[in-house]
Amino acid sequence: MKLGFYPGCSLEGMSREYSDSVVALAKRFDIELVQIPDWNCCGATAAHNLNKELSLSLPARNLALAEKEGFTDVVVPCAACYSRFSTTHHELMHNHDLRHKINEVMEMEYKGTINTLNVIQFIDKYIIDKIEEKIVKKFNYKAACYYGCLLVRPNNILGFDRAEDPQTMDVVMRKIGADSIDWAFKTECCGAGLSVSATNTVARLSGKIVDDAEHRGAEVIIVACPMCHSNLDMRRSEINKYLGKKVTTPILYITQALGLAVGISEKELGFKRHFVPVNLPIKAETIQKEEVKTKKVEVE
Amino acid sequence: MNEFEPKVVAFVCNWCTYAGADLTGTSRIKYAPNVKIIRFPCTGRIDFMLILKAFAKGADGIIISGCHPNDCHYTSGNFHAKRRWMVFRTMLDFLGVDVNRITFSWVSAAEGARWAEIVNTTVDGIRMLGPYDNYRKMVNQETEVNNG
Amino acid sequence: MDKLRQKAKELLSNNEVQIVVGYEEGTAGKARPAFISSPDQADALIYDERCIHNLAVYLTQHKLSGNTKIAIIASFPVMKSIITLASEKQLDENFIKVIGISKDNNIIEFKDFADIERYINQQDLTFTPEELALIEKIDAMSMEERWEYWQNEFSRCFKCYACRSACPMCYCTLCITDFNQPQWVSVPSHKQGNFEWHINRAMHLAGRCIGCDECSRACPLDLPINLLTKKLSMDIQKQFGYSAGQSLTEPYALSTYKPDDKETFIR
Amino acid sequence: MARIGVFICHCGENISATVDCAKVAEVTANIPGVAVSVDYKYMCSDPGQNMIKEYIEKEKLTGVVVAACSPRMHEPTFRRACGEAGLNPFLCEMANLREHCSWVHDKNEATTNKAIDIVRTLVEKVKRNEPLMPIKVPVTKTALVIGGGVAGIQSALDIANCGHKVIMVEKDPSIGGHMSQLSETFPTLDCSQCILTPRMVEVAQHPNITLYTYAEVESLDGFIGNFKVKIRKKAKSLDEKLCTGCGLCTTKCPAKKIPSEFDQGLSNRTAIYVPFPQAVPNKPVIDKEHCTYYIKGKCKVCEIVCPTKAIRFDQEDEIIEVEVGALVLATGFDIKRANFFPEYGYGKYKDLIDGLQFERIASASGPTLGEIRRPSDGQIPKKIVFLACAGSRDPAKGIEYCSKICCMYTAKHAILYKHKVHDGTAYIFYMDIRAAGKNYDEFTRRAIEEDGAKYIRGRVSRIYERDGKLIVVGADTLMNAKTVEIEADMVVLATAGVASPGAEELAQKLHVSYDQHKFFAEAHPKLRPVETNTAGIFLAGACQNVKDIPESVAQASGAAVKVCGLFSNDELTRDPSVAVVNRTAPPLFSTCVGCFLCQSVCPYQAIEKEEIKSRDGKILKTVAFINPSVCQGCGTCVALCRSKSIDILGYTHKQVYAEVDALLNTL
Repeated sequence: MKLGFYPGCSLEGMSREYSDSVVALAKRFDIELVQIPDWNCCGATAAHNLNKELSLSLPARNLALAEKEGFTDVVVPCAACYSRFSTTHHELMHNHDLRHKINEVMEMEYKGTINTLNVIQFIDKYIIDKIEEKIVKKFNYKAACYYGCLLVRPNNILGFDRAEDPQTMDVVMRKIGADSIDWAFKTECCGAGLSVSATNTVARLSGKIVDDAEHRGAEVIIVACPMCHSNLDMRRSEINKYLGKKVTTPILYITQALGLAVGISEKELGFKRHFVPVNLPIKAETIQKEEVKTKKVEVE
Repeated sequence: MNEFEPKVVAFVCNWCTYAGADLTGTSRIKYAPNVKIIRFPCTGRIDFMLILKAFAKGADGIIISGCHPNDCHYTSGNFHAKRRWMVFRTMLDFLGVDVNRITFSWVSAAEGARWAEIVNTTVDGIRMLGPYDNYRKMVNQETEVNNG
Repeated sequence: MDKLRQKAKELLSNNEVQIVVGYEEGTAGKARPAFISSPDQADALIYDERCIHNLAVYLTQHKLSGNTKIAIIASFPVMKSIITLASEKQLDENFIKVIGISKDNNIIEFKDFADIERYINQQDLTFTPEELALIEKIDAMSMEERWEYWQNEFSRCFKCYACRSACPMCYCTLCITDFNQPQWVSVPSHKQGNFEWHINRAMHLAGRCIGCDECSRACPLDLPINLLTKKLSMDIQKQFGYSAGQSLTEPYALSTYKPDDKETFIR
Repeated sequence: MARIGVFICHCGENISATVDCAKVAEVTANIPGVAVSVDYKYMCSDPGQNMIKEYIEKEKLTGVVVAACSPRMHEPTFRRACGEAGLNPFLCEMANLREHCSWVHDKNEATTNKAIDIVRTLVEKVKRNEPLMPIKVPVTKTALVIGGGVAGIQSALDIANCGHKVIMVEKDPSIGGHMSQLSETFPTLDCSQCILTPRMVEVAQHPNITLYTYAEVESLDGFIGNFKVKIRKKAKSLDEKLCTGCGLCTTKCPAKKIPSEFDQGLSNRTAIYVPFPQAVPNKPVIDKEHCTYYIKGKCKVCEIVCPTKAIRFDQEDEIIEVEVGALVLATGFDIKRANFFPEYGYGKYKDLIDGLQFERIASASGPTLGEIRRPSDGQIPKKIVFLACAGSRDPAKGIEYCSKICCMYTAKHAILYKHKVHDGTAYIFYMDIRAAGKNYDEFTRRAIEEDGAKYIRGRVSRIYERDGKLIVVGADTLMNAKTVEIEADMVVLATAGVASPGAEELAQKLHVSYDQHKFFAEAHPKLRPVETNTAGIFLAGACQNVKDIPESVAQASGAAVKVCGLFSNDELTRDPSVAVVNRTAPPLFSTCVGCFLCQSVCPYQAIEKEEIKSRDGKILKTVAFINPSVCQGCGTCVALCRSKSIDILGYTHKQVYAEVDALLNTL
């Protein structure tokens, strides 16, 4: 099966491991993620603070391109891109004049047939049902699922999960054997774009997140957004400075966690690119694929 | 070449939709002036022949609206009306009448904004469909008695 | 056939009824309705596949109804018509004797209307493949095609109202076509007038038509107007699970409702 | 030849701003049959009405069209005026130029043309109007009050004291409503029950009041002055005549772990129970859902211990039918619970409670006997946070409106807390302090100044539990939106007030309209705040929108006056637009063929058989007859009748046909 794929800047740059793990995971389930040809920047946080038309035209062009390629589902792993894509689709579908205007601006027509999927939705739709039989190593860790802001907000536009206390990621994680904990910072702000400009703010915001997760005994924090990842991972030294203690809880992309579970190598998943070393305690109970298969047969 | 302005007649019940349309007014929500309202005590009172007459007299579209199920001021008028419309709509469709020119809706006394929305979408819809020439042709043709 | 005549004779001679409504030889090898008022005329009675007129139409005519007791030769459609008329309080059970004719041409004695109701419900009441095909043919057309099709058909109608006179369910003493305050149906038989008339006829028979097709048979121009009522009968049966001519007690489909009637078009 | 007068109202600027009234007058003057067409600034004013009257006399008008506001607004006004001028009121119609034209369209030709068309339509209708005579119907001088809260109690007592019979229906085992749950009341801090219970007792003892507790309205038929109500008396499993209310059964009942509704789940009750000590009537009911006997088929302890043998396990619900002339709806309100707030933990934190629960905790008769102790461990909270506007004024929560009572009761809570926990700190997050009311602002000032409640203007984004504390994260908008974090021992949400659970269903049973929030709708937001759109049914208290006690009581008395006003007549005049079966010359007599298919469409069973007999009594024809005092004029039979033998006065075939004609002829 072929699905549309929009990596966006982060996944090409600092979060290449995210991109790699998404693609690798998809491949494991015989799904080919095909990049939208000639895709451009989604505008992210910058554009819509400056110029509405621009902030809509940029994603609209990508959507139109995807449409032209004949895709219906497009996987957009970066939460910011996902948010811009969804918002654009929503705005254009609810305002005909605007749609015409934007179509003129980009000299292409977006009909509105594209269905943007964030990584969790992608997993939920194409992978989760088939995952059990592919698990080779249970991901049996205490995990804190961190959704951040853009994955579930604005809820009325995304219509994805519960804005305040989302669950989809937790469900996925439990499927692969994780014990996803109930904690308070699932959707708190990590500092996002301030990552570079106001590191101390990021340290404070992300610090609280990391601290609460650790406080509640999480062995790993699971994310689905490059921004969240870099703030919780790359800014760990600042975080630790703010917290005045050394927190070593690693940050994994959900696709990396799933990747591990279905036996994709750490190398392939790009663990080495993390700042906080990912050395999860070795826990026993590794199942052989065959066993699973035979088990299945018995069941049937 | 002046643009086509749809003529739309609305048959509404006094207790819900008429009151709803009043609320549209009191809330100063604007809508297309193409629609003109005729007031009935209840949707149950609306005779299917009036719909044909409206078309015959030159309407391009028709709105029929009353109380939401269970909200009928007369408890069941709208339920009876609903059945009638179901049958009548089948009839019109079978005869090749464009049923998309008839909007059936429930609009309560509290749904002023909704009334405006119903009117506007209907008028837009009719504007796209254009004037109801088929019916006009049928009405305007010379009397011709054909002896088989 | 002799049985039939025999029956008629005895009914008339012991004055159980004053008139027997049945069929007799008509012109051009056709059968026509017969009104037998004395035993010696009874031999004129016939019954065969040519006897297709829905005799029930005569039951509501003032000339006949009243104090005269009538016996009627009832084919299956006639029985259904009788049930519908009775459910609409148009027939007095004490004045009508129904001599049923089964599909295989045997005489059936009916005690009362309830008896007929019982008999009807033992028969196969589903629409025939032929009937369904006819409707499907039109349903398959595009809206424009349907419009053209009917406009064509109606353009030939010249409002002789034979369809009205032939239909047992069209028993109004003053039809709305006779009103001019207001003028519900335009008088001339131009397309609009015809269109309005046929819609009215169909809507007034919606859920009441028992499907004898007498209307189109009576039509001098063979307009397929029976399809209009048939379409509605099918629709009403599908939507509300009700069909005419099968129950004396069940309320009329359009004068009752279920809160959960499923429609798809109301906003 | 018709002589119609057309009177076009400017409604100040409301119509004339977008509609060229002069032009409308000019054009409509030329409509055949129009004798005079004039426009004027305020038709509904005295001069305006007098002008109409003068023209009626001067021009010998046979009909009047007033082109002004909605007929739902002023039709009675102008019909009365016409009546006074000797013209049958029903020869007057209104063309709705304001709500349906000037207010919803821009100023341009199209709008004026539409106005003209509307007037023309109504002119054509009026030409065909018939003079009608109002129908007189008797009035049953008994009122039904639904709901036994403070509003219902007030209405019932007022009506009863005017000498009319009152039937009160309360769904719970006791009357008293929410007010009986409150600790103290603002702004005077007097004990809620102390002022309420005497009234409750008065209701129970009043000779004119029949009280049905543990009962609900099953159905309503009829119309103003002549309602028929079916009431379901739920089985109490008790013979009330024998029961002395000694309460022995409630002490012996083995099923003791049922969360008490009265204490908002903060304490437990038994399966056979009296909701609270001062309950009226003070006799127990058995809660079948939780009673061991009804569940397992054995127990009957209460029956054994009952000294008067009053327990009746075999008792069944009883449906009684009463006839009343008017209804007062006083079904009150409900509040959102903590589980409505995902950002505050979906109600999973024990020490995060709602306002009503705090009332119970603060109440001397409550689960903690008035000591402020937190539910989880019974500790006395040293830091308590109150959230005003929890859900209210929050479109994201679907509740745009202000719940109105929260600002005041939150201030009260803070005061009560400080009076009981002197070394404690009370924080209050608020949006605005809305304390409009006699001595209200003084009260909130007192909370701030005397009792030192710490008011923080800002909202709370999240509350989560950590190490036995509730971490409240909010913003202080007066400290340029600085984030505030408070480690609280207990949090009280002043949750939004909402319509009571059964409101929609009841509204549908009674055919009264309700708003999008399921609060019952008043007939006019300003001028008819206690009437509903259904004649003879009135509103009292929080079932219309959340109200505090003084407001509820005031409206309750208002509703009572409306009822008494209605009962001051022996007869009512009813709108004569009812359905009639036509009559024609013999031998037809009527075009009705007597198929009686119309009988089953009539929602009011108003259609009967009528036999037309000859002089010698011979039945010539059986036709339908519609009882005018039962018919409500919906017209469903009219549209059903194939032979068009039924017509509805005021909306006759001729009239509506002419309307369609006129409306489109010129479009």
